[in-house]
Amino acid sequence: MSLTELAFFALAIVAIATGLLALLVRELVHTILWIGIFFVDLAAIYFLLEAPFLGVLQLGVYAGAVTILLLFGIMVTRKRIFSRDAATGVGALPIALAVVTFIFLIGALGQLPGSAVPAASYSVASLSTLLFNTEAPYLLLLGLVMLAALAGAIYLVREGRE
Amino acid sequence: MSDLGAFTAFVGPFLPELLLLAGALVVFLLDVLEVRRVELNGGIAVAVTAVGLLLVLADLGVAPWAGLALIPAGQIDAVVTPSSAPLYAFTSLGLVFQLFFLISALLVSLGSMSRPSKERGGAVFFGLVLLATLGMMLVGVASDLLFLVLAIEVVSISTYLLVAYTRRDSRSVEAAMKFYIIGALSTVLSLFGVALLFGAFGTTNLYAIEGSAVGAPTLVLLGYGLLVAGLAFKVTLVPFHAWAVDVYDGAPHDVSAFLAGGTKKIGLFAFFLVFIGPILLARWGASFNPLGGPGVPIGPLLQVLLAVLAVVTMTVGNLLALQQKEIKRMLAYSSISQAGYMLIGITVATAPAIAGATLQIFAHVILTTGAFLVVAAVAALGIGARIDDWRGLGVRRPYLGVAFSFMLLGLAGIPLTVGFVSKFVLFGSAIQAEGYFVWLAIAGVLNSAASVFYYARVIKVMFLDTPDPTAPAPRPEAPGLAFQGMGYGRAAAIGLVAVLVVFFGIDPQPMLGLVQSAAQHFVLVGP
Amino acid sequence: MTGGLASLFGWAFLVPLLPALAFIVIGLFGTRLRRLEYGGWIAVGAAAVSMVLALLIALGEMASPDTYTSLSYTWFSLPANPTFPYGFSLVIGTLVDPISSLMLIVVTVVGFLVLLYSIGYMHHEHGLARYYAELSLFLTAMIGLVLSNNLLEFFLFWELVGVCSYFLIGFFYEKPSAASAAKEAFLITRIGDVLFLLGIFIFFYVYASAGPAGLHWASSGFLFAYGNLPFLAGSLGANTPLLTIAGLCILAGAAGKSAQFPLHVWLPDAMEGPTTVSALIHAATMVAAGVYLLAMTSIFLGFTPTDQLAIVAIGGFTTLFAATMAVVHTDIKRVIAYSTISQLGYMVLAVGAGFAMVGLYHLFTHAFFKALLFLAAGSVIHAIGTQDLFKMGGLKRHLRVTGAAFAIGGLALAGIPPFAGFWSKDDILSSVYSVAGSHPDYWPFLIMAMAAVFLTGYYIFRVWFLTFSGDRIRDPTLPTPHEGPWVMQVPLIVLSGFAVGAGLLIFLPGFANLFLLPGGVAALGIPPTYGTTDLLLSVLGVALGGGGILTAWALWGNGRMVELPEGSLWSSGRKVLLNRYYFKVAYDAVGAKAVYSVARAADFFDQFVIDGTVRGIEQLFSRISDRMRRIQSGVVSDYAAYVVAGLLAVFVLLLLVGPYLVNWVGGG
Amino acid sequence: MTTLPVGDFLALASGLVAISIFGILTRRNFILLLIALEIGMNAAILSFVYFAAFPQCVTAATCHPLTGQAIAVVVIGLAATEVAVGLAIVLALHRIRGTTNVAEADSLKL
Repeated sequence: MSLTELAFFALAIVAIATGLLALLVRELVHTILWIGIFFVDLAAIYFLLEAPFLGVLQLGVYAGAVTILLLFGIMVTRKRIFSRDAATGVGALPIALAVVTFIFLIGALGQLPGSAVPAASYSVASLSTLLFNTEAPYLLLLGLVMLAALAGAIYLVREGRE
Repeated sequence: MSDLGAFTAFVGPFLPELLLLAGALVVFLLDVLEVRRVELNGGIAVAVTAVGLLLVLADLGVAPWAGLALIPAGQIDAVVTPSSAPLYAFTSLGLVFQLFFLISALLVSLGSMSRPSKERGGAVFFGLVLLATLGMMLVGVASDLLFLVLAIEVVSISTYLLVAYTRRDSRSVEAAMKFYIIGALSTVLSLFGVALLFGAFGTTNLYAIEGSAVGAPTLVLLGYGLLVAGLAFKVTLVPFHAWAVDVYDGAPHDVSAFLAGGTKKIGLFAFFLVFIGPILLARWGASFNPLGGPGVPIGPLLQVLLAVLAVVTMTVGNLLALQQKEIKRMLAYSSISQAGYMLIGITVATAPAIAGATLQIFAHVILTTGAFLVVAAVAALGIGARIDDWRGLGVRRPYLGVAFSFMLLGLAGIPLTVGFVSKFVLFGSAIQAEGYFVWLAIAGVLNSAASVFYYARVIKVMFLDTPDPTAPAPRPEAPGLAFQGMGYGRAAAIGLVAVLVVFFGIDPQPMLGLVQSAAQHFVLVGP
Repeated sequence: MTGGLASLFGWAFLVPLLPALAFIVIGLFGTRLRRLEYGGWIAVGAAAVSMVLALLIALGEMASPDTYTSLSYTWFSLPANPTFPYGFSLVIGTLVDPISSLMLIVVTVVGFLVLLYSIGYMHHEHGLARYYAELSLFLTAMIGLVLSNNLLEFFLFWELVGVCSYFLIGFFYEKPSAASAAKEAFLITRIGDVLFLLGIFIFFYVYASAGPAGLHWASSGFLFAYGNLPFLAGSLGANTPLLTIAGLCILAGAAGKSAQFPLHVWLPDAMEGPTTVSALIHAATMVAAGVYLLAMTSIFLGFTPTDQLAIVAIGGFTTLFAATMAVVHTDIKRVIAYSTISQLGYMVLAVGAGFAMVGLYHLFTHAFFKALLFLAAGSVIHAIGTQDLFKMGGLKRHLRVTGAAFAIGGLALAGIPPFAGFWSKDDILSSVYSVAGSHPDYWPFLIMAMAAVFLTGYYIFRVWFLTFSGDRIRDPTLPTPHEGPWVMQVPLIVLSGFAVGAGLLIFLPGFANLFLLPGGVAALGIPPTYGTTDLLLSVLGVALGGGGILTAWALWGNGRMVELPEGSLWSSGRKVLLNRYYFKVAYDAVGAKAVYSVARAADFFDQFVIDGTVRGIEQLFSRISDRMRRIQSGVVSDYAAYVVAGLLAVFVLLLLVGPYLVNWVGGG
Repeated sequence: MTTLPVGDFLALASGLVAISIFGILTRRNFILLLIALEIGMNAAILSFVYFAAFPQCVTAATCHPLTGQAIAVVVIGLAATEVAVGLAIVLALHRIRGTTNVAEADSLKL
């Protein structure tokens, strides 16, 4: 087992564990903590896959912005920040559905041959050329998504006068 | 100068889309400038969609003003080599769908133009409708999976917020919440599906995908399976449909019209784009069978899957529609079952079937948009949402009653309405395709025969039943509005639908010609 | 002369168009046309012109019987090209041939007379504009059905006819029983309709995939005039399972419309509609459409032997089954309704045994005398305002025209020569008898039909004696009866004329041509047996019918009921008791309890088993639907679970089940 | 440079998707649902990044070795926008219903 694989395993186990913990802990603020670690862990995997720009982006957008956004969400909707979420019974059916999905995906995909060879010739410049040249329409579309989100979300959240 | 020429050549074909964007921005800008008049905002929306409609008609070359066409003739249905595969491409089928999307947006804008808006002159409403329409238009030109998903996302985000537009109404916000969660889950599924396909083919481009060989069939099949599930959310296929009923029910009526009549169709067009190609590519994965036994190609496998979904969807939708007591939920289930009919065309995937499904989609665009607009008009009159509350409506408000009857008859597929023509071509094409598709046609016919019952019941209630004398008198939302309390815009939109339903029911030939040539080109060169 | 009349065929589309125009005019302005009886006279006028045109067309057919595609219009089409290998087109139009012109006579004559009668009969009702509009629409649909030139067009009009029937049965919608009867009729006939549509599609598929070859119906497109796929009759005579299923589906459609066992339950309840509607729709025309369909199908598509036996069985059984129920009912309209079911059974029996022409012959004569019976009953109801037979009696002195008309109708129904029913019923019995030798399976059903002849004579004259004989009305609270206005009497007299003479028309030169299909019949080897009789069988038939009448006379004649103890019993406060009493008397007097126990059993079976099954199916559907409705819990997590479950189902279908399914269905 | 087998990687991606589904199906707090959705989104993003270096992409005529990463950048933006919209909806819901529990918002049913 190569060093890359070993590192990947470690990071993968952390990702799975923190992802599960984020959803299972009763204290919502702890959830934010775990999901923050989860995001950072994924950033590490990006670095491992030799996609450092994405790793940085992951750290900035997810571990930074999204986590803070979620924390704000909790703060605004709770009277006391450190209060426990009401216990919710977990039915057998949802767990079964999730597990079966997992088994299905693993069963169908786990045996695939081949492996990825991280790109040797990597530069942020070539990535940006790609993004702003041939794949510029993606960015334009993303801009439209954000425009709609901006206009609508502001309207929805604002304490508007009737 | 030449730069300008090149720029015009690049931007020109997108003039309708740019108009929509400009319209949305102007509406938002006016809101910021505190110019808040619903007639103005609605007028802008109606104007840009109407101009867009005329331009698309010109591009299709079917209008007298075809000289205005902005897309060079050679670019429509151009044969694309996989190696140069672009992110977007103009197909005549896509343009026909753009036409449908614009019709739906135009009807909705017209229908809500004179609604007594309490919320800042409806600026956000019309702005989001225009943005959503823009997203729909871009779905119409997509030829790349990620482009498609992003364009759908433009529509989704706009419509999540549109559903919550009446933000003080807890039903509206609750509907938005459900819509958002199921929608975001579907986005996750579609994106994961696109990622798997990207892994299998090394590209997200539809032309390039169809030009490649299948290396890892399981990856491809799981990718397509995830895409089916993700897109089925928009198309409201059973069992991905449950959100739709609650959302159509809880959303503001005009938004329900837009959702059921308009945005649902982008999912169907996405099905066209994504699945027709693989279905027609018989050579793909010719020996696939994970559990051993004789191998089968991927195309027929997808067909079987879609066939099952189609039959389940139409049957379950109809059975549930039979039971509904509320008009909006009845229409919602009816819309779900109609999606099953349309899926037949995609399953069969011959040119006649594509033409039939496209016609059926056209019929459904105008009929459903119109029907929900009638619901909106009736609600504005202060009449309740239960079918029983509509007793005697046809006698008291003949304009609404007659128009709604036309729409219901059209949905039921009664002759002399556009719904009959579309079902005839659709089911007929399935029979022509022979094999098990005949059973799809039979299932469709039986279902539409059964559906007549719940459509006819509403007509009977409106015209033959007398209103409950103990019910409180209706309290119109805005008593002063012209034209039986509807306002000119809404009355015009409803009247327009009723006229179109009958016009294309009696003389469907122009529509048939358009759809036939589009379907033909789609089969020959489409992605 | 011939050429002159045949050139009229091009105008055949006017026959349905005139009532359609009347429908539009009355629908739009009817409520303002108070002076024209809310549009009633417009409807009558349109129907009269249609009738004249129809009679002229029939005369033309008598002179030169043939099939004429008089109008054929390609409504819409997708032309064929490489990606549209067959193209698509829907051709609609009118088609005039001998049997459709025969049906035209029935529909327009009865339609006109019933509309005329309605002017007097319905005068006091509310919603007359709606009534006349719906009746005109019904006429349009029924004529359109008869003139259809392909099976799809036929089906569309067939559905429209059903919708009109639904609206007209529910005409008195304030009455809950009327509303529920309308719903029941709609639901039950829909079961038949859906199966019928399925049958059309299977036929279509079988013929379409059988490849090109040609018979003349293909060119005129009796099935779908559909792309360039020709449709052929007789090219697939084999008893394939698929064709048998298609035939059974068509039979189900016909049974639903023609109220044959076990889909007959709606017809007696449909009597909640106005009597005129019962006369036109539920006696003469719409219910006959099922027989017409069977006849058309048997001629142009052909039934397999299995289908034929099924049709014979259903028809033969229904004759007796319905007749036994007619024996016990005390409502004048319901007795006639059961009688209609029974008579339709005769027609179905004939068609099934391979004598479509004979079935149509009976359809023709039956339409007139059954409409006559209904209108006469309507005249009685109009005069005294009750439908209860045991309250009537002695009406012959007050209602001379009606009494005579009812008697003529009854004699025709009972099959007494020379009245109309004799000729056609005799033909049915003798023609079925003629093939019973080679089809021993048919024997029990022939015997049932013979037994029903006796019951027919009995029950219809039981009605006559209870209603008209005797010297006074049993229920003294009823008003003094008087005949209706001339608009009601004229139809009775005209229809009486038909009830006497319609059967004799067969001897009119050329009239027999209307039962002919040149080429078509000969090609299929169906012998034109009308007019041929087996003397012994005729005598037996008349004896049975006459015996029934005599039995009725012996039991009920001369108002025999009324000679029973009087006095306090007549007081109006004890009506309920009175009715029961008479019922009891009826039992004792009959003495032939056997008939009644059979009848009771049939009635019980009808009410609890058949009706119960229908209700049960209805409940099952609503229960399934209700269960599924509960899926819509309102909790979004559940919806997400459905999405995931759906995703898993997609995976299973694609990866595990799909390959087997694809191999099974043959890859499309 | 060493390589990473596709099976190993897909095991992680499948696990993340399954966790996401588990969260969406069982959690009732809207914020937790958002987090679950983000985990799913990250699985997709991760797949794009990984597959960018997968042989199929390397050999495909139209594929730039960085296409997958470019797509991932776009999808990260998309996911972040979705979270923002979700938060707007949760705030609106909280303002009206006083709760962020999605199971309590079930007035639309049957």
